[in-house]
Amino acid sequence: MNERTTTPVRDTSELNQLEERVRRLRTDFPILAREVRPGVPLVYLDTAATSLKPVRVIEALAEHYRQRSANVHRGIYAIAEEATAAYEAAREKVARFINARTPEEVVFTRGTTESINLVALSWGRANLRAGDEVIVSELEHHANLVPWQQICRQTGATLRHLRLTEDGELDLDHFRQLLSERTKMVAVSGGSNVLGTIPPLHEIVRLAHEAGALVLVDGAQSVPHRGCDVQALGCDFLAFSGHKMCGPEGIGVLYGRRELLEAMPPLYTGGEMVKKVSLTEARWNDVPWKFEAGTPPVAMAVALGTAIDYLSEIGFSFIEAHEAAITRYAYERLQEVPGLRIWGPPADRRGAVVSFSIDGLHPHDVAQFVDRFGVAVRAGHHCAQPLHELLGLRATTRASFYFYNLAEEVDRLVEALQETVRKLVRRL
Amino acid sequence: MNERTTTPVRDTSELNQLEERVRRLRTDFPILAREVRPGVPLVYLDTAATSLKPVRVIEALAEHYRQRSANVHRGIYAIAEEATAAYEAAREKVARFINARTPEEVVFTRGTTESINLVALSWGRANLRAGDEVIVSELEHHANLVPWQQICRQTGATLRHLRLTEDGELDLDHFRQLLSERTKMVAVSGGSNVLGTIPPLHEIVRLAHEAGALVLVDGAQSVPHRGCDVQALGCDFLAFSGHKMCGPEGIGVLYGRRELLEAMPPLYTGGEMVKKVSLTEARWNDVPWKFEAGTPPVAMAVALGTAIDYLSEIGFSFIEAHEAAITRYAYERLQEVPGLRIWGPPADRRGAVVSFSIDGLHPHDVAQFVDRFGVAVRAGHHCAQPLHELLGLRATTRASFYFYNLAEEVDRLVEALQETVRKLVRRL
Amino acid sequence: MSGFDDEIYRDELLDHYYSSPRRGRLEQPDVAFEDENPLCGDRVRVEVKLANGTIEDIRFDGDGCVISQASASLLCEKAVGKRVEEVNRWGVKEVLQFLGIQLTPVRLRCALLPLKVLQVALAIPEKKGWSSAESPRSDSDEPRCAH
Amino acid sequence: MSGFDDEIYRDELLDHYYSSPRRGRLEQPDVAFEDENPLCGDRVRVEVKLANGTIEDIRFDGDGCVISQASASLLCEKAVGKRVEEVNRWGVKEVLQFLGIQLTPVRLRCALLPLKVLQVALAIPEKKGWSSAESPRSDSDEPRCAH
Ligand SMILES: Cc1ncc(COP(=O)(O)O)c(C=O)c1O
Ligand SMILES: Cc1ncc(COP(=O)(O)O)c(C=O)c1O
Repeated sequence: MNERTTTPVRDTSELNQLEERVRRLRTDFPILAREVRPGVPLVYLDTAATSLKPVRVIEALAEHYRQRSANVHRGIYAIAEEATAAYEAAREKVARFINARTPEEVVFTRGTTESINLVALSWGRANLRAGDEVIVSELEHHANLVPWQQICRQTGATLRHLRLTEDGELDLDHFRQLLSERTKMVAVSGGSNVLGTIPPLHEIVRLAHEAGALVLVDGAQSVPHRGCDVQALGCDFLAFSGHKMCGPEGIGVLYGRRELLEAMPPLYTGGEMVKKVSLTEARWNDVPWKFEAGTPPVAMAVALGTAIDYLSEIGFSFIEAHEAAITRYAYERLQEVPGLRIWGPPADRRGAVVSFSIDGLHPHDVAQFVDRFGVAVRAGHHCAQPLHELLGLRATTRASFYFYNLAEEVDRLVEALQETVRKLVRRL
Repeated sequence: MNERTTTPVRDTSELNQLEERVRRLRTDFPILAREVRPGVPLVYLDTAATSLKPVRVIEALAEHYRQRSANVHRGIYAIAEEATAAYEAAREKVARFINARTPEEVVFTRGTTESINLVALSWGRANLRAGDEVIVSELEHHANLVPWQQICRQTGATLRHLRLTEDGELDLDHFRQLLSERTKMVAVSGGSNVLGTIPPLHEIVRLAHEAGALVLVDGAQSVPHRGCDVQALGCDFLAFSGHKMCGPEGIGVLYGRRELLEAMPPLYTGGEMVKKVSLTEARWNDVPWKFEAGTPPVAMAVALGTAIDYLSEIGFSFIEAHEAAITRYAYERLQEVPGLRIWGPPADRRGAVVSFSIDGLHPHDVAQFVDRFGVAVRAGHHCAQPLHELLGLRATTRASFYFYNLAEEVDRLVEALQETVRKLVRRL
Repeated sequence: MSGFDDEIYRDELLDHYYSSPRRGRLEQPDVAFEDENPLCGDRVRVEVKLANGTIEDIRFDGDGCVISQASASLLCEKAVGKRVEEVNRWGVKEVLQFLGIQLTPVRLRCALLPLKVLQVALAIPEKKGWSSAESPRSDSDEPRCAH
Repeated sequence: MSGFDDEIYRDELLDHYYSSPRRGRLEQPDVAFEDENPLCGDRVRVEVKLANGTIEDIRFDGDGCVISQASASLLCEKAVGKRVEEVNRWGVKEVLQFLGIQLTPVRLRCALLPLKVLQVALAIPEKKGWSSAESPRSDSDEPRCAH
């Protein structure tokens, strides 16, 4: 795969313009006032792992427990009614946010991983047979790979791997070759958490549907940055996590087309997901509750709703413009670091993620050394080992951005990396 | 099953003594300062559904996101190390709280329901065969019944039902008859969420182990009120939820003996739970992480740790003494309500739960009517339909208590019920 | 005491609950249906006699809370003499209007059960009263997870 | 810059990382083992020559971060000439002492890998160098989920 080494002319005027708003938005995040160690402010460049939380979301969580801590669905007294209404209002908010046809198409889960597992284990076990094929791309996060390996193994279906181009993009020619009437499911990421690749989802959905296959989009890295209109896209399933989009942990979403959800057996069983239970059998509740056994994370769903309001107020047009600008800036400035190579597509065709390696340095040492400067980047395979094998690497260092990052934070990263190279690399 | 109608002499001096402390503890709960409607304070008698949250727990949640919102396990920078340390420290706290041998025996889940499903689906699928038997009692919550129905159906094993005595207690003679070398699992509640029954767990574990069966304890209603020493009890699995013990939703625990957890295949797969992944296969991580695919609910685990600290400071000896006293008081006073029948064991052999029916009234109407007085009780089958069928009822009204309830709240309930009867019951 | 739901238990609704003129069975109903609200056990059965697309006679039976039973009684009162198409258009608005009260979502389920039962009854072929146990369901593909 | 982990990358450890006298292979090791830290890809192989329960010679090989490789190098230096029972008793305390630094839990895993590898090597029968791929594992009962 190509690493990038060209250094185009840098134009930061657009970024400067956007940063006025970024500075205002930063005051919403209590953690940004924090020093990592005395005198060292936090430079948070790890949004791809989890985003920071604005005070509104933190307060929504706390206020829920201060005001209407009650279990949902069955309570007739006032605060239980309020909790139920708040929980279902959060579901409606999510439905509007992704433009689902009805709130019933929105299942609350713990996160992307649970959402994908639910589809693999429930839809997969009911629908996959020997001879069937599931296609995943080579850049998938383990969450969108291992569940498919497992269900293919259990059902006798075959897992096919969609190749990447030299630029780290999905090879659509190969995709056309892979697709056949045997293809039952195409599970693909809306954005790579390593390379920043943004797959052409519309084209993928079109081709897959032509072949009669369903499409699951792993939206963990795309929904927080560009949203998703499930009707316009036409995908069959969409999975994403609250914690990567200003929401809390413990809450995520599985969107599924209603007919598909209705035909799927539940995985977890117990309270709330049943209509009627006798000692020997049970009848399931309607979707989406059929998939929500037990006490759901009510406060977390409510706080996710608040996060969606917050993102909607900022607007994806601003978020996308700013991310494009800061990613381009980072992409260019990082090349000033001796021996640094960036992996993946060029700056103008990637999300707000830049993974790189530095000659002679292990990513662990890089991450640990720049932490001295308060710079938080991630080192490892980012739960995408097969992709790293493909790159011929065990690990990379990753910087990722959101609407709260400033160009001067990129500058701090670059300075910290230069210092790392000066101190640690011994030219032999 | 017997309803109780005797009215012994009432002695509230012990309760009065304890209430001084209860009044101090009540100031820890912001929601208790709330009025349900103008002029109507909240009388919260629905802890069995979910407990109220003390300010310390709410703050722990909020403070986590203000100070160390970061993903766990892989981060090398400061706040990620802090988040990882806090998450694993919460696990250690849970392990000490239930006296597990090591923190590795503590798996974090979403709650009791997920914990039990994990055992049924993972242990069950790997270990149950046609001819094997699983025993559950007739009073189980759907969470400890339906998963066993499902896995028995899938594996061909047989589900046996342990009968109740007239008093709503487990019939140990019947248990001895049911147990045989075919019995592989006994899944039993540590406390009934309807009848208040407290099964003799030590005896059950002893008998089950003699027969060579494992024991899973559904601790949703027992751990919050009496704790659990898993080594002293000797149970093989224990499941409980954070939200019923002053913690937030979205977090629960599966304790399992290490050898058992190690031999169990994971259910959800994806990030964090693997050691090594290639395009075609994966190797699992060690326990407990093998069962924790994806980003875990870090803040919720931390807040559960805070809840455990809070409960430990109060002390179970106080909690048990107070609950016994207020339950006895409620049990006696409720009998002043015309036509009211309490279901389950006598007052001195039950947990802090009192379910009742009132002649001529539907529980829904009861709950809705007493809500006018700010009294929050639950109406329905409380996710125990088979038990209600046994009682010959579709639903009951339930009042449940915790260390923050006062005798005067019981008085308010009784007055509200008397008013309900006056207004709604028409003697024909 | 707040005024929030004072009216819910006003005398008129209690009259319908305790002694509805519409409670009972028909000799030879053209269509009938019965269902329950599994969350609380409210149960309602509706029997209808039809004549030229009009509801000629109607009765309900069942048990449950005041809301569900009073709603069933009022629904029968309003439905008699109406055309089937009209009744099929009724929804939340009409039910709340009949009851004359506001309801929170949980109790709304109780109030809506009778209308749901009636509309299913009107949709099924005449002279073939289904109970919910026999009606086709799509909510489970586990063959043994029947009603 | 804080003093929190200043020493981690001090010259002595970088010396061990870049040019350890113990890096390499033995001609005919009595025992050998290799494993990796899957979370980060640190990989360490240790080869040992034994004589009467004493570590006569020892070498390591592998790649990874400064901590894992320096830890391997220092471990080899300290282990040579020691009795097997003694080395088997070493734990976190000793490793941190050899390194002369404090570590947070995530980096501790890197530091402990070499000791873990050495202790497994010492536990396996002589002359039968297992790689981790061949070693018996209990962490999966999915037959195809091999290394
Ligand atoms: C006895 C019992 N078991 C299991 C559960 C399920 O707990 P959760 O909803 O937190 O999963 C409950 C709570 O409703 C319960 O009372
Ligand atoms: C592309 C992608 N998919 C899936 C996931 C898993 O998300 P979660 O850990 O919230 O379940 C992540 C995040 O780590 C991701 O980046």
